[in-house]
Amino acid sequence: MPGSATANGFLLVLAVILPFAGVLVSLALGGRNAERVALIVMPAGLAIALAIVVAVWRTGNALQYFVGNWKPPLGVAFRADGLSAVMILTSALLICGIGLFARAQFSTPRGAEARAPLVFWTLLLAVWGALNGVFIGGDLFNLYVALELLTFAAVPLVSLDGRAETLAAALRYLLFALLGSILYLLGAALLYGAYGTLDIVLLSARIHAQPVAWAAISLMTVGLLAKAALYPFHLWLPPAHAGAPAPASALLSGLVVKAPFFLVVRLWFDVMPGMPERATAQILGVLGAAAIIFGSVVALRQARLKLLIAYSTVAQIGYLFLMFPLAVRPEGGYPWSTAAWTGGILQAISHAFAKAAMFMAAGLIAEALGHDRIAGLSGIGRALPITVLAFGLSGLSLMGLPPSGGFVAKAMLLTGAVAEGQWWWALVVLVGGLLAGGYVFLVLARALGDPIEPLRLSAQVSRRRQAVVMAVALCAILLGFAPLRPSDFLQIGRPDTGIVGLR
Amino acid sequence: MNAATLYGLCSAVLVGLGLYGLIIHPEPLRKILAFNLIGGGVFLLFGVVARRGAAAGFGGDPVPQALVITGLVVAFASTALALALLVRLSSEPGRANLPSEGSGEEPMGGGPL
Amino acid sequence: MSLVRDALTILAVCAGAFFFLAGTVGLLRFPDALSRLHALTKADNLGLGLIVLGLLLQTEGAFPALRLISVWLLGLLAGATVTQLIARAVHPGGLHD
Amino acid sequence: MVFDAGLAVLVLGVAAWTIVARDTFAAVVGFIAYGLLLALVWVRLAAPDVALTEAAIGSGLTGVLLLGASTRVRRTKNLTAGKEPAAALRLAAIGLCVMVSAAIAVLVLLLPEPAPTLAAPVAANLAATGLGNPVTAVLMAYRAIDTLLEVVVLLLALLGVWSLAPDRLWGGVPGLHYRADPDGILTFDAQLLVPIGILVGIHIFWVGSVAPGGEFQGATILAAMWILTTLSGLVDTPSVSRRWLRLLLIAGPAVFVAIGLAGFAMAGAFLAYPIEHAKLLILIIEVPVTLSIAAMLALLVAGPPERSLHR
Repeated sequence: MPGSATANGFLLVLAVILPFAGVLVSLALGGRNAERVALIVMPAGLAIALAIVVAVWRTGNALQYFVGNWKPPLGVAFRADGLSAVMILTSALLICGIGLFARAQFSTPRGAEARAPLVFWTLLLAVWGALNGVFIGGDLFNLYVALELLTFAAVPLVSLDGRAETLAAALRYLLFALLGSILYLLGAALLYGAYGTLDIVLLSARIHAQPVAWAAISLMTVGLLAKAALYPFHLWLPPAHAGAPAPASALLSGLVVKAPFFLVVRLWFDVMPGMPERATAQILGVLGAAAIIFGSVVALRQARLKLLIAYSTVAQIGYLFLMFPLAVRPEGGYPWSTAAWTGGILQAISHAFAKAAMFMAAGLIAEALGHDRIAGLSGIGRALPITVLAFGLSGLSLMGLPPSGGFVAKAMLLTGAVAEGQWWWALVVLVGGLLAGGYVFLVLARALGDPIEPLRLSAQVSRRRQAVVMAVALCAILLGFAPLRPSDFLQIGRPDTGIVGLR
Repeated sequence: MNAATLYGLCSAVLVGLGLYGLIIHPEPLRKILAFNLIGGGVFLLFGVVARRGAAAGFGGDPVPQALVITGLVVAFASTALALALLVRLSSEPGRANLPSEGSGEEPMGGGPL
Repeated sequence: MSLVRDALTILAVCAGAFFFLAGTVGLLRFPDALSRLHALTKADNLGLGLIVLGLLLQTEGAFPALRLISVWLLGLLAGATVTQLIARAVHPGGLHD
Repeated sequence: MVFDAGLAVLVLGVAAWTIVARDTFAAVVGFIAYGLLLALVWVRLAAPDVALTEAAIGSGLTGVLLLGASTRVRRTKNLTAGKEPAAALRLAAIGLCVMVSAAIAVLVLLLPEPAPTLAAPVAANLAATGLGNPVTAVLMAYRAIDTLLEVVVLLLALLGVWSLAPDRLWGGVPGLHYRADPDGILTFDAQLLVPIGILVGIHIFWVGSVAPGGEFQGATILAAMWILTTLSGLVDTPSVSRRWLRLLLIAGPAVFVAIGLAGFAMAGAFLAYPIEHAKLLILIIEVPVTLSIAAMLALLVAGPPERSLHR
């Protein structure tokens, strides 16, 4: 049975409702108030996120809340285990950083209300609420609604500048997301038909290795992969993420694509713990490996900085899926006590910070130069030293060099590969790191080189914005001091009777 | 075979038909139409599940029925946004279709979408 | 008594269904838009009217009967509107100029 | 059973026609018929609430959207000029789709007997919600959080549609302008039908607590009346930055959230209702939610701002 509601569970409701309340107030008041509301919600939301982390950490148990006091299967539960809490905190920190960064770009002019700022600030909050909904949702249909919220908040951000290319990119993104939703919903219908509930905890107790369960989980996984842009579903990502305004790109690449990945983790390790076979998990690993190689090689060939970073996202998403072949049915212990499981989660978090910092740095560079052609970057290192340094630091994390969160994550994936005797994944991680080194170096070499003619900046970039980018990049670096072992915090609230083989 | 099973098979065929339309039609409008067709099939599957769960004096399990109502509204919202994007895109000069899969930097061939 | 009522209902509904069928055949077979509209409106008005009439015999109480009649009236209104609009789209200036 | 088999064949036939039709407009008309037939299927599956929703939103409003888009896309550019898919692709697609259909069909046949159901707990707790319609009880009580988030989904979709306006037209009027023709049939229609339609919409919403109907179905009819008045040119769509319009749009979700939060104090949980006031509180939520949804649906059909106010 799903147990009982915990004290502090109301924090979960606030984490979802507060950002959406902000959306409502922003729309009602309009004009400059949208930005003001966002700036008020940001610290409050961060405080809620911290409170959730503290509550999970102090009790050593997952938070649970039954909305309307209706227990599952009739009602909908919100749950936050260690994994949810970490993701909630990551989102809160990153959204505050992106919000501070975006102030200069999306300030509302005095007088009439302007389109882009109103849309950006309201949708920033909407993305936040939807992400929190995904991270704490305990019911697969409620999670579907949260995923749709995320899509509707993310798609307009892609086409915020209204150019034809970005409109096309937004439309394609939406079509892929629709495909994902339909597959997910089909799986949910089958699960309800077979087991009479969509609550994750109840399902995990009722589900068996039956064709219906397999088909449902496969359909949902494929749908989520389309939304997460895992190779070969990556086609929509580069134009969408590269075409959006820099703060929106940071939001999309850093956080939005992590939500479907998070749900794949939920499906595989919470809904059907112990059920997946190693052979099936190898498929996800192969797709991840293909994404790493393909994304990195294509990134190397890009002429524009933002596209390069977007293709790097395609590659870095691949790493996330290497955790599945390594954590499913490990030689000993639970999936979540393996190094690879923790490594995968850590990769999601450190990539969030690193990629957000990189997109914001690229945005500042493009603003200063008036373009983002890599060939024309010469001399920018002297003009914007802090920005270029932040770019380099985030690059460390993408390459997997110490000290950085990316290093710890990839080292743990390597450890997992060795421990499980699946050395081929280790090879992929190493080659991916080399290729990432290639494309980061490509940019840095240009940026630090001497310009042929004196550099003329088309716009001044404020020091404050550069500092924000630096702070976000430093978060990715600080994660490098996480211990190189399975995290205790991430294991809070994991089911401990999950392995079918051990039951 | 009872009516619920019959409509269950019907929903399976609807999903296949919609999928076919999704793959072979290059125009975005027809793709959106195909999505709605598949959606109809998936919702119908929920309806079949609901009908099979008839009990307690109800002709069907009310929970999946309510889920379908929520799903229909969400599907309408997606269609509205997709069509608005499409209309706006088609009013841009020189853009009639989604850019082909191999636009410039993209070395890959096209998938179904 | 109820037997007579049932028989009348069946008769009316069948007649209504026949008009719908005839209207549909007309819609498919007639050569141009205006004659197709002509066929369609017959089906709408008469067919629906007869079916509603047949069902009226089966209702108990005023409220369901009122509902059925309003269904027929609204159907008539919608049919008339659409016919007008389509006819105008076919002949924007009217038939005589 | 014979009727069901015939209906299923008809649904499949219309669906197939929608897919293979060459003309996009014809395909859209096929889709509307498909939606109406599905509504009949929902009646056969003992789901009258869903039938109403399918007919109103799934077929009606979606159909209006698709018709509008298909004419506007065709007017500006011939989209059907795309190349024909190769025969090999067609065959591969057919193979894939047959396999998918077959797999789902097998899974349908494999669903367990007796089917798991939540009908019993829904019925057992119905009294605590004060409602007579179990589907409304699921939407407004047991899974009210889904419904709340769904209203926000509509709001975000509307914001997304509005965001497609060019910068200079922000604060402008959505959609095309329709000239009023005082002797036109649409004007006559709007004047005659709109009051009736509003009554029907309110009726459908009102009976939703005990009988098939509810806020989404009622709101769709109200939205249709709104669309009819703008189509006839009698009343123009309001500018997107009108304060009253913004308040109308957020009123529903805002009251929903407010009463949800009040649930903390009144009944000890978010979106919980004290038993003695449950029916009243649900009604207080539903009235503004219905109005907000009606406005959102109508504005989603109207599209992004396309005309500036000063003209």
